Amino acid sequence: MLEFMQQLVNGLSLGAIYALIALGYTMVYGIIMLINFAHGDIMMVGAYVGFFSISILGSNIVVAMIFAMVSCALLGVVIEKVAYKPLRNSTRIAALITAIGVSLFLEYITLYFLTAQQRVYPDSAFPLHKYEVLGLVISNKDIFIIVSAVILMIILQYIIKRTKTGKAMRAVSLDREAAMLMGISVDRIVSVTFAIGSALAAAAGVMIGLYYNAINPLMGIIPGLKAFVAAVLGGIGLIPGAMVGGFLMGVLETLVSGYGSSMYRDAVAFGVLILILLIKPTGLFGKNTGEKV
Amino acid sequence: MEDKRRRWGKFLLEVIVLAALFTVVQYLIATGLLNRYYQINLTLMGINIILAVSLNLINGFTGQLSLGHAGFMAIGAFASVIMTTLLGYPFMIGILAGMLAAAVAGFIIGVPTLRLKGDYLAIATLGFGEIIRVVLQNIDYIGGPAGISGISKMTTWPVLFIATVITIVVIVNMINSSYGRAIISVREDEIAAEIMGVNTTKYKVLAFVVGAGFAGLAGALYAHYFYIIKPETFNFLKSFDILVMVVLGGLGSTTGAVIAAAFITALNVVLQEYAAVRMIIYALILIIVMIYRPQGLLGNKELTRRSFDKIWSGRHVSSANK
Amino acid sequence: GGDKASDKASDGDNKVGDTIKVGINCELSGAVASYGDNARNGALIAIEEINKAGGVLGKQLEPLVRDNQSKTDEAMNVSAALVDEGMVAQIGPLTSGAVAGSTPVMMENQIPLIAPAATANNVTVDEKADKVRDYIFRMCYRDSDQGQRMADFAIDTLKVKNAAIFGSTSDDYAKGLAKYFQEEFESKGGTIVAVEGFMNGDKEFRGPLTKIRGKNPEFIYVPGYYTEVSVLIKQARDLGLSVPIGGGDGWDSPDMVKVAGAEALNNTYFTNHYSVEDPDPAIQSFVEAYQAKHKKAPDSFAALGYDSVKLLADAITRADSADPVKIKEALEKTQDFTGITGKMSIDEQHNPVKNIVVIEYKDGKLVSR
Amino acid sequence: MLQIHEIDVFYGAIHALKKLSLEVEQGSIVTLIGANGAGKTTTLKSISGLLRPKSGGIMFKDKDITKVAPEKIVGLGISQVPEGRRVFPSMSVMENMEMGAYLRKDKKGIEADMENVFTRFPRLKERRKQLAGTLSGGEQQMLAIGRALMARPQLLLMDEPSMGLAPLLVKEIFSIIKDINERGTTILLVEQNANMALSIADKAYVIETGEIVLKGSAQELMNSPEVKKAYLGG
Amino acid sequence: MSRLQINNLSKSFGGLSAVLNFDFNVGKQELVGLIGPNGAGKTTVFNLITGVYKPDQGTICLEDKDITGLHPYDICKKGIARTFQNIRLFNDLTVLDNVKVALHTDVPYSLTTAVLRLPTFFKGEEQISRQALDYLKIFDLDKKKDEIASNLPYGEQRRLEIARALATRPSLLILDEPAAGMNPNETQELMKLINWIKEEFHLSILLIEHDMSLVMGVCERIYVLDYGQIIAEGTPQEIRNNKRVIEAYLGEEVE
Ligand SMILES: Nc1ncnc2c1ncn2[C@@H]1O[C@H](COP(=O)(O)OP(=O)(O)OP(=O)(O)O)[C@@H](O)[C@H]1O
Ligand SMILES: Nc1ncnc2c1ncn2[C@@H]1O[C@H](COP(=O)(O)OP(=O)(O)OP(=O)(O)O)[C@@H](O)[C@H]1O
Ligand SMILES: [Mg+2]
Ligand SMILES: [Mg+2]
Repeated sequence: MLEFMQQLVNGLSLGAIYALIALGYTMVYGIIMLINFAHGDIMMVGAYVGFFSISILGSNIVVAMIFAMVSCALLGVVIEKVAYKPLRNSTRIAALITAIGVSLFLEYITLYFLTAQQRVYPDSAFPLHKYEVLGLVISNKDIFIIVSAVILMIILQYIIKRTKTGKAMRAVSLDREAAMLMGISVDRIVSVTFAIGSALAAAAGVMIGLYYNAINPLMGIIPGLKAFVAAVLGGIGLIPGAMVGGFLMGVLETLVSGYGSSMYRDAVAFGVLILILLIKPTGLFGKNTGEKV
Repeated sequence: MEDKRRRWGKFLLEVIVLAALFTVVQYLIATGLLNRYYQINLTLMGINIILAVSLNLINGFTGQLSLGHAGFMAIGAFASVIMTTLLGYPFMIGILAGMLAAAVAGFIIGVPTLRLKGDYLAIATLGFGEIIRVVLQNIDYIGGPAGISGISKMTTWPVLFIATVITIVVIVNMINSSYGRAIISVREDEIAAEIMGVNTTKYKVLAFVVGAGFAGLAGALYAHYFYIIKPETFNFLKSFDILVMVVLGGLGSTTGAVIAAAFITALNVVLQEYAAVRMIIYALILIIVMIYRPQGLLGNKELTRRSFDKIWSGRHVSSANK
Repeated sequence: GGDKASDKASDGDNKVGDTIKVGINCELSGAVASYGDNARNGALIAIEEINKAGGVLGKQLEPLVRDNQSKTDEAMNVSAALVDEGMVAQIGPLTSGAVAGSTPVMMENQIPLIAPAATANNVTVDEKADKVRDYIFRMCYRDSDQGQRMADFAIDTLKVKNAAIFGSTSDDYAKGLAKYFQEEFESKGGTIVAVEGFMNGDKEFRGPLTKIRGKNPEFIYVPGYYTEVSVLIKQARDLGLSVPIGGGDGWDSPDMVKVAGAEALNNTYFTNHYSVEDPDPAIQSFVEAYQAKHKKAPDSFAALGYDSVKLLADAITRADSADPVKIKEALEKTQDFTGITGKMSIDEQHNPVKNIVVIEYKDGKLVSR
Repeated sequence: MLQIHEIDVFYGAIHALKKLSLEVEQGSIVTLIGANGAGKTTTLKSISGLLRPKSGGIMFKDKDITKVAPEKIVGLGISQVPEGRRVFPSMSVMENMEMGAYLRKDKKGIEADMENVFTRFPRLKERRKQLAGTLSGGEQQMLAIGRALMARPQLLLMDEPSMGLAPLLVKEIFSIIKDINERGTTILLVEQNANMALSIADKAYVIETGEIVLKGSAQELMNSPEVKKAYLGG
Repeated sequence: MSRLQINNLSKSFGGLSAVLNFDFNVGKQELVGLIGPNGAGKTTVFNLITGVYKPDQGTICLEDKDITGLHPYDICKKGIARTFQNIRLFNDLTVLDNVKVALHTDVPYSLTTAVLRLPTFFKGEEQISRQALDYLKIFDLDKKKDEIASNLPYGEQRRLEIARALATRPSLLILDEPAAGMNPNETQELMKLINWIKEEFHLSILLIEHDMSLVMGVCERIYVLDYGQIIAEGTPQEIRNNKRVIEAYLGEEVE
């Protein structure tokens, strides 16, 4: 029982990381229907910006976090303007390929300038404290990352459901031309979307840096993929979906490696995901509205 | 009658062109004018063409976004090597076993997942691709993550050439028939297709199974050229590589898939010397091509003799005007 | 690569130009780009040193650096291209799989390959045909050497009776180490209580660690590379697993201390060739040169890349010729070559015979045992 | 109020509008009738800025809006009920209406206008929480009109508002159009249902393959034999 | 014996009953209209008949055979074809290929024959092309056979949709607002066409339409639906004068 509880805690903190990346992912995804494969790589850039501001500028983690979020927001906006905007009226799959291109570009431009070597976040940036509660080991980092994921989800959900900009985002996602006829500036809304999505990615990147200490130029690929899966699992474009999808992935992976065989971790995790999709073909939270004929 | 003669004429011409291509390359190889390096890339090109053309059947013609093609390639590769290297059967049996195993896998995976739509299907196929890889990695009989090495090289130019031609011919003939139109109608509008009497599930599965089978063929050819196969080679990034070729060529264009596969293989050759910046240049080329040709190099059109004629006559006119 | 045409024209007769071309076929992109990156850095430092000292046989070494994208097929492709450009020997690739991919081309063209870090036993020997692969050499230990050494150490020195294995399953290196560790450990009467695995690139190990914790092992063997192991050890200690942990030369990197922290690393041991903290002047001058150029201490890939080039240069000098076949013969005859990773001879199976040291982390410092 | 001066609009190589000119006076209802594919929708899209004329110009209240962005044009007081309704399918009826008032800041006024729309279309009130995508065709059309009204436009462009509506509703919609107009909104109405359109319009234009072929007061056109023959089914 | 017989059909979405206890029949070669206010449930009825939606209760029989709950493609093969309220053509295909897809219900060659390009294949293809062209001719679309469907003007797209539906060789054709977006002249053309194909192909036709000139002009019998239930049934004359219908739908008497 204790071991199970511990596994659950482990799973939740891993899931929180997936959730954090998935939030930004699903946001961009839901609003411009772009599978932004570069999202994980923006997270990587965020991790590096955070690293350099801590290790070179000597800033504390709050400043580093803000710095990373702002620079990635800008980066996201620039990427959108340069690479995705020209493809707004093309097929989604064309944009997907461009996103793969952007992803490779970010990875290898970083690799070129910063080499393939990993960088190590100084441990002093966010010293670890362990707590033992009834035999469960939990650290301040676990708590920090889980709480941030939940708070960010609530904020995002509020923005999208309640604010005018959020509603405009949804309108743009549903019918761009009709949105223009409402007086919505599509360019502005898409930029805002990318800025928020990329800032979230950067936040996740810095947290990963703090949490696992080591970062490298290819660190975004796998978490990016898993976050994408989490986002789809929860239901495309649904903020709570991304969150729950992320946590579910984390817990699932941890339990599989804890109780089954760690070698089959990814296979079982993917298998369960496929099973869930077969039962709920539009993801956990996706409404099966179907198409009105 | 007229029609029949034209048909035979066209067929004969195609046979002659192909035979000529085959003979020239065979001659170059036999005389050593085409060294090992170019032979490797020629082989890669053929394999990539098979992969792209078969994935195009699923993604381009049927309109079902599949991200697990490398998984089928893996099954083809391992099944064929089990037959040849581990059990000692001839290469031909290995190839057939590879294709069959991949097609069966395509069926098993296709039947449940093809009910999913769009990105949900993409995720499910991606997941299956990864499951295949992980499972292969955990089977000790085929070497686990280290895979199988010491596979003898049996993929010769004639084998490669025939396999590539068969893949293209089968898929093109299939598409240009009533069955192909049914497949395309699924892409165009699934509900309308059902209402018109097309059993969409059946055709999706058909396309998926045929596509997977040819991916298996590519896998078998690959395994018997590159001496070693590891499950890791067939991860999701490999699936993306194939997808890139398909989209670059133009979804739903077989000639586009062929050209893009050849183009990307050649690009790799050209960029090899620039090790440090190779991937950066590749990424930029991808982005730029998609921005300027979002529908792919050929869109969903085919490059036919007629379009050659058009280009030719166009040039002819303009030069005459000068 | 400038005048390829002229090289091609003289294919076959290994003409001696004004430089000696050394192929460097490394993983510079893709999954294990960091291994290739380090090995290339090490190799290039060696070449620079040699050239500064006047080259080999009066000629400069010319490195031809190519990226095999961490793929076995690209490794073969790159080798073919390098053959085409007239290399006399190849350094790399790093992983056993990629070396296996490259092998047929090297054998066909009779050009020697020195693998800095390919540890699988069958890299240099075709086990099925029971034949040595003529042109393939390596700089590192075989999996069996390291796995057995650590098992011996655990039982004989640490006096443990049971152990858990938690290694990378995505590369043959770690799998090999785990396999030989288990064989030796069990043959000496020890019990393996748990076998778990992780993937390269993972950052989360607490699931299996919690499971291992439940089995109460006295020792944990963690073969893999420092990129994962450092995080893994940290998480293990966080979960209260304080038993000794052991591993192989993949641990060798200054990042271990940076990521895991000195405290977590106490009571951990790994098998290696040398120690960067060894006062030997050859080692120290290499470490300095590397540090100056790359702003960090070298890891084992860098050291092995460096030694591979040095061994090659040594062989060319001994052969008094840059002819690949002659180089191969000289390589086979290597006796007591002193590199920074130790003094070694090449045995009949093309493996280096060199000492294995067990190194212990003590408060962040490396101590030979 | 609105002057279109000799605009040329292309879709790729297709020349959809050829030197088309048109004028809408303040406070009037102007209708543009024509067969399928004549270019009616294209005209409205050009006014709203969704399409850019290659040449010619569009003036709204003496301001050149030819190159103004669509969202700015809405801000200037031009709203559109687009062809095919184009409601936001997975937003509720209420949210759709809120989007109509996107550029407005007066909370009170917005609420009042929403009540107005609901009194006009009680059906929408009934379904205000339903997702717009699941509404029937007619319900969606009502929503599209209601949504456009939420912007409190000075000039309302309507693209075939009667398409797909039950006869009762068609009548209702036309009376609503009249009503809206009487309360001060200028209207440019595109219709297939020429009979109805001419009966409420002040002025009318007939468009054929991208060109205005006839114009005049609605009364004149209603009596013109050509129009009768081609568009009134007489 | 009637061609289509529906008993006690119901369908609800969430809490909303879109169709409730619906009884209905269409005779052989009869032309029946289904009208009613927007949102009354007419299209839903069509979706239930063609298998796009599965009914909550009730039965649908074609020629006395129960077809309730079958897949759309099976229902098509049993002889029901339809058009859609929002045109759904195969947009990227040519006009000719749109019709050829519909002819897929009965392919004169096997897949293997097609792949091997045996003579049967060429013969079969010729036959399919000929048939498809025949259908296009009826709708005056044969000159546009190589045009991409989405490039056709609206009216022609509507006609192509009907041609495509006919090509599945139905015994019952159902049309959802075929005159939507057509001007009075085009509508009159369409009326003639509907009458003509009914005779030519011995069809039963069921249509939804809001254009009263068309409904009153061609239908032999009309059902009126409101809130998912039938409120009236009868000849055009009867319907036109029915109080409830006027109240709920027509607004005032139609001249
Ligand atoms: N997106 C487009 N691409 C290419 N051609 C187009 C496009 N939209 C419209 N057209 C063409 O431009 C012409 C005018 O079309 P438009 O939609 O303005 O006609 P309309 O008068 O509104 O017709 P309808 O009554 O059918 O709505 C037509 O010939 C049409 O085929
Ligand atoms: N998939 C669905 N989900 C939820 N509600 C639906 C769905 N399809 C239809 N409805 C509802 O069922 C009712 C009937 O819709 P239907 O489309 O059948 O109307 P209709 O009679 O065809 O109207 P119109 O003449 O406007 O096309 C409407 O209120 C509609 O909102
Ligand atoms: Mg229009
Ligand atoms: Mg309807």
